Amino acid sequence: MIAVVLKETTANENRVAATPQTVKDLIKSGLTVRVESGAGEASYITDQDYKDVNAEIFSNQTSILKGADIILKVASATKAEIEKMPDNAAYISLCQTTRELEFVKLLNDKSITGFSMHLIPRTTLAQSMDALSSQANIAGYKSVLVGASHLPVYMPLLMTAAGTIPPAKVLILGAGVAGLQAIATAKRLGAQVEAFDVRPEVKEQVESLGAKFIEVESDNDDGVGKGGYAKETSEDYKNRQQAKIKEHIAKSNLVITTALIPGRPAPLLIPRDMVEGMKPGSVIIDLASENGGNCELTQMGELIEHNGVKIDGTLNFPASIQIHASQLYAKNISTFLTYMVKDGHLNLNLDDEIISGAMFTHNGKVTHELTSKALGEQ
Amino acid sequence: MIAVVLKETTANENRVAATPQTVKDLIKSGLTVRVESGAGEASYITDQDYKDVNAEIFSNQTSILKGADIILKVASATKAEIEKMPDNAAYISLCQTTRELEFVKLLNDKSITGFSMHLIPRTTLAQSMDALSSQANIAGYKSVLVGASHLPVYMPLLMTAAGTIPPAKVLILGAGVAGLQAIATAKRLGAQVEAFDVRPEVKEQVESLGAKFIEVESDNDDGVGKGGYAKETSEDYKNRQQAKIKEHIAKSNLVITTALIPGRPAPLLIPRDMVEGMKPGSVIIDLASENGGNCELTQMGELIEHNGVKIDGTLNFPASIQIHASQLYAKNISTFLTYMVKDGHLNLNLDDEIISGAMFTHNGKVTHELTSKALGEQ
Amino acid sequence: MQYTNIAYVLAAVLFILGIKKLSSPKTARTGNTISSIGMLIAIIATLISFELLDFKIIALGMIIGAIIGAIFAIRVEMTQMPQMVAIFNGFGGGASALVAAAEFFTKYGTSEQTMFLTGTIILSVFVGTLTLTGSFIAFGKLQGFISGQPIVFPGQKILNAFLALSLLGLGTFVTISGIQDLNMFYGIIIIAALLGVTLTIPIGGADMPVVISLLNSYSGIAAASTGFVLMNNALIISGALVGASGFILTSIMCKGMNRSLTNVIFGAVGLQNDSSGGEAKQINYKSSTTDEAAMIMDAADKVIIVPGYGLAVAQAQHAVREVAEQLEAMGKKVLYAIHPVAGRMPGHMNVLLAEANVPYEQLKDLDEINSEFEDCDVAIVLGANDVVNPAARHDTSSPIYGMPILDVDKSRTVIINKRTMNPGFAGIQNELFGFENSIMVFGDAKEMLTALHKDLKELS
Amino acid sequence: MQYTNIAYVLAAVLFILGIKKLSSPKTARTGNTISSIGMLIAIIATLISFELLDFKIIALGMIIGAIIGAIFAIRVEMTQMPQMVAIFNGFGGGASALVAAAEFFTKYGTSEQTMFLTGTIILSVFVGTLTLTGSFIAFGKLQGFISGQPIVFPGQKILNAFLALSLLGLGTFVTISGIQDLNMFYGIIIIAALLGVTLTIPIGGADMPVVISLLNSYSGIAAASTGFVLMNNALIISGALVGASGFILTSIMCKGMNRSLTNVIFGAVGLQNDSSGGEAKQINYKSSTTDEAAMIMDAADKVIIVPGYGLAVAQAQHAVREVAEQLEAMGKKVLYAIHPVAGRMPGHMNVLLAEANVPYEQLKDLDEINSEFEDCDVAIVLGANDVVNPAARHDTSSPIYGMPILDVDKSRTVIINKRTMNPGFAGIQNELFGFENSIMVFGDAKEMLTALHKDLKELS
Amino acid sequence: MDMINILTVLILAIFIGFEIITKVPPTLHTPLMSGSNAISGIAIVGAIIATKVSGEVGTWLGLIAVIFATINCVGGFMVTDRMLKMFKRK
Amino acid sequence: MDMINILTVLILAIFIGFEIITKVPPTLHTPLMSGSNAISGIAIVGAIIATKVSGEVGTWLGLIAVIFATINCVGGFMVTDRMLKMFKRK
Ligand SMILES: NC(=O)c1ccc[n+]([C@@H]2O[C@H](COP(=O)([O-])OP(=O)(O)OC[C@H]3O[C@@H](n4cnc5c(N)ncnc54)[C@H](OP(=O)(O)O)[C@@H]3O)[C@@H](O)[C@H]2O)c1
Ligand SMILES: NC(=O)c1ccc[n+]([C@@H]2O[C@H](COP(=O)([O-])OP(=O)(O)OC[C@H]3O[C@@H](n4cnc5c(N)ncnc54)[C@H](OP(=O)(O)O)[C@@H]3O)[C@@H](O)[C@H]2O)c1
Ligand SMILES: NC(=O)c1ccc[n+]([C@@H]2O[C@H](COP(=O)([O-])OP(=O)(O)OC[C@H]3O[C@@H](n4cnc5c(N)ncnc54)[C@H](O)[C@@H]3O)[C@@H](O)[C@H]2O)c1
Ligand SMILES: NC(=O)c1ccc[n+]([C@@H]2O[C@H](COP(=O)([O-])OP(=O)(O)OC[C@H]3O[C@@H](n4cnc5c(N)ncnc54)[C@H](O)[C@@H]3O)[C@@H](O)[C@H]2O)c1
Repeated sequence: MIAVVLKETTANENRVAATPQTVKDLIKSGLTVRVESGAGEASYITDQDYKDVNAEIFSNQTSILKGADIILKVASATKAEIEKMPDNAAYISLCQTTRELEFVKLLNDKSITGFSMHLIPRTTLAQSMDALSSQANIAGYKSVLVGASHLPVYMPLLMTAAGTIPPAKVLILGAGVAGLQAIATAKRLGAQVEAFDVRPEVKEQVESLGAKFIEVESDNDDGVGKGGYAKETSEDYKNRQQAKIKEHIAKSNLVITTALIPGRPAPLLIPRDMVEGMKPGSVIIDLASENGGNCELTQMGELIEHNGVKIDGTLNFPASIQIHASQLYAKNISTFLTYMVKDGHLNLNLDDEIISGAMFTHNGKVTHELTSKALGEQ
Repeated sequence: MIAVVLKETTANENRVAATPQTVKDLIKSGLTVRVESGAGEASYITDQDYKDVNAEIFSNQTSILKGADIILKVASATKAEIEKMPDNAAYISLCQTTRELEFVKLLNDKSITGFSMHLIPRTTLAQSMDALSSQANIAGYKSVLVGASHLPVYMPLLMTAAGTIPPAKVLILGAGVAGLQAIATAKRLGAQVEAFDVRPEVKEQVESLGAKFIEVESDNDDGVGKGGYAKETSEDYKNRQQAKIKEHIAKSNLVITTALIPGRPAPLLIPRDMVEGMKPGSVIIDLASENGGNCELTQMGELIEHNGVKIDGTLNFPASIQIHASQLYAKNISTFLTYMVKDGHLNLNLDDEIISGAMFTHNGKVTHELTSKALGEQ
Repeated sequence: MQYTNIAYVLAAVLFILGIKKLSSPKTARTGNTISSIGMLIAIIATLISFELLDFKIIALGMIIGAIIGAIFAIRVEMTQMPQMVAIFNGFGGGASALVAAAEFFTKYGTSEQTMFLTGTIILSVFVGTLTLTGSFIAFGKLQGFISGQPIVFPGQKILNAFLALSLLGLGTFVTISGIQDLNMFYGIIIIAALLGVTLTIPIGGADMPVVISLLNSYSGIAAASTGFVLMNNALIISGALVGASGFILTSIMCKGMNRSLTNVIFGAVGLQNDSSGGEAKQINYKSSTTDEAAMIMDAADKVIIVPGYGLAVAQAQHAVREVAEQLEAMGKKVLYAIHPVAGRMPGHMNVLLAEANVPYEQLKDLDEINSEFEDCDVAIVLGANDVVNPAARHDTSSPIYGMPILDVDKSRTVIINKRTMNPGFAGIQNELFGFENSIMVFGDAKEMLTALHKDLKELS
Repeated sequence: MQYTNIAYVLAAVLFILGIKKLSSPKTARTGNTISSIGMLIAIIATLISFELLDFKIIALGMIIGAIIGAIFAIRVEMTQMPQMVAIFNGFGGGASALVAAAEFFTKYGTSEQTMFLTGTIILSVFVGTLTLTGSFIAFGKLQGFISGQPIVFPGQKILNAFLALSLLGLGTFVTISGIQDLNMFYGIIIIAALLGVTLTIPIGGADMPVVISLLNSYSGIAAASTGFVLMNNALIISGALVGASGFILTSIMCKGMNRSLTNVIFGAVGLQNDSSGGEAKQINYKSSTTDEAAMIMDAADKVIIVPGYGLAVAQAQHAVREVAEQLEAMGKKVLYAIHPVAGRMPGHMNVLLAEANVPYEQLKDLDEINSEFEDCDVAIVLGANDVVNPAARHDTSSPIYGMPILDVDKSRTVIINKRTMNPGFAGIQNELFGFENSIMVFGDAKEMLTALHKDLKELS
Repeated sequence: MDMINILTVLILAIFIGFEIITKVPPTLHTPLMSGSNAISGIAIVGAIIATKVSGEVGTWLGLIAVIFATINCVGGFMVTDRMLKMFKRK
Repeated sequence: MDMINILTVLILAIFIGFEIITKVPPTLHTPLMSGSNAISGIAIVGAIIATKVSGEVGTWLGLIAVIFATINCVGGFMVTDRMLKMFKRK
């Protein structure tokens, strides 16, 4: 069975879907591995490095894809690439199927079995395949570095001969994987960190990193227990949440937003007026910009300034820590792949939660529900 | 007596020589303070902020300088500015008099008494006026943030489901103020930090920040005690130092160089071959680039890549943390100025080590020895 | 006579030293030897002093006793130690009672039967008999001859009170009036024997050690009062020593088990038995204190620390480093086992431990550490749960089946700290907690580690 | 007689309890009261038991003694306490010797003069007299009547050995042979008196406390042997108690001062006197241990921690946080005073303390903290030097004159930790170390703080 | 006087008993109990005396007492030693 | 027997003396010394007895001894108390 690692073509996509280490693992599990020449370059991996672990190097995309059984990528494949893929092949990348509908259709038209690393279920067992975690973790880390570099102020407290510098105030909205790592990194740099998330169990996790959790009083006058969570997203709760965030955001130097509800556009947490209530020189890093942004003013992929507040909508932070991002992503993919491979062949056990969960097209059908719903709505 | 705060005109110079707080202090010590309109803008200080503390705002440079007694700046004054200054006025900025000879001559021609914050002696007493310290400290901090942002790898150790990420290795060459702060910041981010400096007493200081000091064995076969320090800069010692640095540099992900000998061009610590011995994806931040750089390949003010190694020669890091840089610099200046002012007038006690130390022109003479030597050589 | 007494004083001094040394693990064995030498000296001195003793009878008695004692002591399994102590103790109490009784029969009706003598004899007989029967019941319970469960019946307390009061009344009456009737003396013996039974029977297995310790103290009192009967310094000092130290030991044990001493004395203990069972129905675990954990770690050469989410919740990163440093100062090898998914975000444990300045070299990831557990004396699991759940290895039905885990169960002893028996993130029970070599130490991780640190320091 | 003895036993028990309580700061005062009640009971019991006593003489003696004792006790200044203790102790030893002597003169030549009696009398007279003269010399040295410096002369040790041996020889001879000649008795007294002087005179002021403690132990021995003379339980028990506890206390003190006990007993101490002088010639400082520091801090309400470069060198950031947390757990207010140039780079202390997770709210900069020292009980300076040098305030010739400093000297007590008396960065001496309210605790900051933490825990 | 002395001795011994056990770790509770229990076998001294001084009844009661007390002593010390052996480091 | 008892008492008392002082903080050294020193004033009991039982010389030596011992007791206890007052928290 032949696995193909393509070179990424998207701008700034420095990652690669396999490293020499994972190529070794794949070969060990019975696959033949072809790598497109230059695929690892942006991650400082040479063709020779791949050759050393017995991968075959192809410089022509048409020939590398000929007879391919599984195609591995980071970003979604382009139309040109898909056209060169054999029918009924398998394909894995880190794609957001509910948004990239054109791409899904193209794959489906060729009856390609598509897997998205985005769709790997977040179960205990699948953690070593959870590319979302491994990449969001990098995003959280990097967002703080970038945010701190944007800031016109120091992060830590410093008492010096020329006066005392107070610590920067950092606010993290959404404390998933990215948010938690952002908290940890900002804490490391000495900032005063606060965080907010709608899931109440996150409070303990935020505090386990030494940061403060912003609590929005939940309605205990109009009935606790009446379906707890549902209640909490009530209009009233949302208003109180807004007020609370506004109050804290006005005092913050750096705001990092990571709020996301899977498969839906990012929730709007920072409307224009909140931005205008911030101090000049403050910075917002919107990690959700890819999904529309948590801030009203975010422009996807752009760094803008509004009333002295920098709003950074940079996409794809992980690609800027490419060596480790590639290493982790490749490991996620190879774990997933070897999990599916039995005796050198793909063993698509559709009862398996992980396999069926990650699959979005198969035998000419769109198997992922939300995606097919989105296609239908289109 | 009238003190004038000019707006900076150099590109990227976001700092300002006085903040509302220091304006207050100056007024309290009997001065009249004039601020050029927009001077604080880049540091997020509005004209109104200055007005609120009773500074006079002028939008015309000619009129603001008319009758000025002391002119305060960050970067060296331009020819145009100097021409508008009254003769015999006093002038303070953060200038490198041994290199900016044209500028010194212009001032001297107008009999202006020039002070450079660069020349404030590093005595215990003068520490609150030591702008070199306050700004170098920022440079050390920011250099790590920038370096970490350049890196294609994580700084801290992480053990995750997709594998273990080793901590980045950071090497600091020259452990003065900037170097020490760089060590502290890199440690905070979780890197493994090593440092080197020629001054042996620095070892303890490096270790007091939890980093490792790279020791170059000093010659004990060819006579210890025979004038210790002089001995250590011997050719032989230099060679051993080079070998040692080369060995460590090859393993480092991030190198930050801050080595400097006052009044001289920066020592060359990283020749081309060392750079070529580094791993692709490594980063060098050369804080000494202004003085010629500690790395042979550094290009002043530029970020270049050589064999996969990024070499950052960015100038003026402090100006990118402008709020705090201004705050500290302004405080340094105001402390120095109020130290010199008696009853609303400059009291130039030339026996005072700090005053005479910081002065470089006075009554039409270049009083700073190294500077007048440099002028003579020209 | 002079020399005998000097020998007695010497024996007493050796007993004092012996007990002192017994209270520290380092010197305990020496202490026991010292005490036994003291005993030998006392016996020899006694034998020599009474030249006309009937050596045959004495030798006979001592040989029989020694054989029985030795057989018991050698044969007994380690797990049966407590009941052994109980039964030996009973014999000691019995001996005191017998000696006093012998003296009673000799002096009975003679002019030597003073009030003081009668009083001390009765005290000695009463306490000795109570010790004898009480100890036997304790033995029976622990050995399984009698149900280990508390045996309770209505009116138990009233019965006890009645027995105690009648004993007191009878004793006082007999002492003051001088004994009129041998039946009264027998009555006292019978009531004391009964009281020994009724006081011990309601106590559950878990609380037995406290009771044995108390009975031990009683046998000291019996010996001391026999000493008064015979006006013998050796018995008085040693008995008082044992009585007092046993009493203190009892209260220390009570404190350790969160019981009040009066409860134990008045037989109200053991009504609830909390050392097994608990929230997790199927898992039968052993729970202990930080002192015990410290003792176990003191004896270890290699300790592996397994941090989990709970350590982060407790913000115990500094506390754990302190404990590790203490262990290293005690000459042990210390490693940290970092599971890739411990905590709630990738690298959670790294962030935590880096903050506390734990050296990177000590942190080992799953692959490196799993081979280290085999020759590890103690693995200490701090607020981790799923990442050490052996179900992942063998239970195909478990939601975590297939996840690589830290094989802490391979190490000699596993000490597990968490607050409750509640499950972790995956929401499943952890059979590890019930393993033979596992010990639970409940509590917040920070508090537990702080206490552990203190206890370790005391041992070093 | 029976009741008298019961009273004596009671008194002895009270003494035991009293001394026990004296060894913890919380109960010390109660302990002293308990002891004094014990004494009262013993005295009253004695007075009652000898019905035919000449009350007038006794009352006279007691009134005179009480007045003298009370006047001394009330008048004495706090700084003169040690010499007071010395002189009281001397009187106690003298009293024992006198009682023994009285008994000697009464029994001399009668049939009652047994070997035992003679032996105990001589022991009591010898030790009592030695205590008397030794204590007076100690008093004289501390009070300044005699030079506080060690007085040494050639052959001193030989003289001491000669005196001790002749005393031993004479005593043994007299005891065994029975006294032949009153002169021998006087001879013993004279030699003992001499020995008291020669043993004490070579000891320097700093070591005096150890000597006083030893003499205290001797006076207990004297009382105990007088007890044997009179066959009196009260004296025996109390004397033995004081003798033994005094001896232990002496060795504890020796350990605290890094002296060996034999050195003290054989008069070899005090030849080097390191508690003043040292490297820094002009500065006369007091040096102490962490126990003492812990005691002082225990009594404080507000503690300000002043970190400096030395704290960073020692990497003691975690240790200092632990101490601070312990202090807070003890209910004290704790602040950190951060001098802007402490350390070797701007913000050095911030980096350090942030690593140890010290809450930002506790860090106060110069302007905020300087007003806080006035009502601060203890300022503890950890490896800081220049930033607390008062010369910056007043000594215009100092290179640091004019630098704002932390006014630690305004707080009630300043505890300063550094390794030596060496100067800091600026290379100048620091007069603060010699201030009245300053105490130096030498050692590496991390080790010192670890020890301090332990000591604080023990107090709480 | 004799009586008083004996009482004094008793009281002092109790004091010592209270003092010498300060803070014993729980693992040592059982050995300590067992060890001090063996000491209460001092009743053997009384038993030996009883065989002689307490007449015929005494001899027999004394014999039983000797057996009992010996069991207590011998068994107690041995069992304690066995327990403590386990505490030895490997 | 009497002698032995007294010896026993002595030994036990010494033991207690050793036991009761465990770890005293240095600040308490002086008060502890002073307090136990006051107890050695128990010689007053001997002194009182001496005035009576030791004849004429005894009376006078005893009187001096009473004075001495009283100074020791009264002064010792008072001075200790004064010292300890200082330890009181404000
Ligand atoms: N690392 C990641 O990226 C990541 C992300 C998401 C989920 N997860 C999951 O999280 C789990 C991590 O495993 P784990 O073993 O670290 O944690 P865990 O299985 O969640 O167990 C943590 C245990 O700590 C105890 N605990 C909580 N607070 C405590 C305190 N203050 N003191 C002492 N104990 C305390 C809890 O028991 P008590 O309540 O009884 O005290 C709990 O059983 C795995 O299931 C993993 O799949 C990991
Ligand atoms: N902050 C800055 O930016 C900066 C930069 C350059 C210079 N300085 C200068 O540095 C000085 C800072 O003042 P400072 O009070 O922090 O430091 P300092 O005056 O240098 O005193 C530090 C003291 O710490 C002691 N020490 C060293 N190692 C120790 C250890 N392991 N344990 C305990 N004590 C130890 C040393 O005494 P022993 O050797 O006796 O132990 C020394 O006297 C000022 O003079 C300042 O002007 C500051
Ligand atoms: N820009 C990049 O380079 C990059 C890289 C990786 C991930 N990301 C993005 O970062 C974000 C976070 O990723 P993740 O893995 O941490 O996701 P996640 O699902 O783990 O975390 C999202 C968190 O947001 C919270 N949330 C949802 N609605 C909220 C609301 N209204 N208010 C507050 N909190 C709310 C959720 O409870 C959850 O904790 C996603 O948008 C992801 O696409 C960006
Ligand atoms: N780029 C910027 O934005 C920026 C801002 C501030 C300062 N700086 C520069 O940073 C540098 C350091 O500033 P600083 O205040 O820390 O200076 P400093 O004088 O305090 O430190 C320089 C250190 O370099 C050491 N050194 C000298 N020669 C060396 C050699 N051959 N090898 C190793 N070490 C050597 C010295 O011993 C000294 O410790 C200077 O070049 C300064 O101009 C740059």
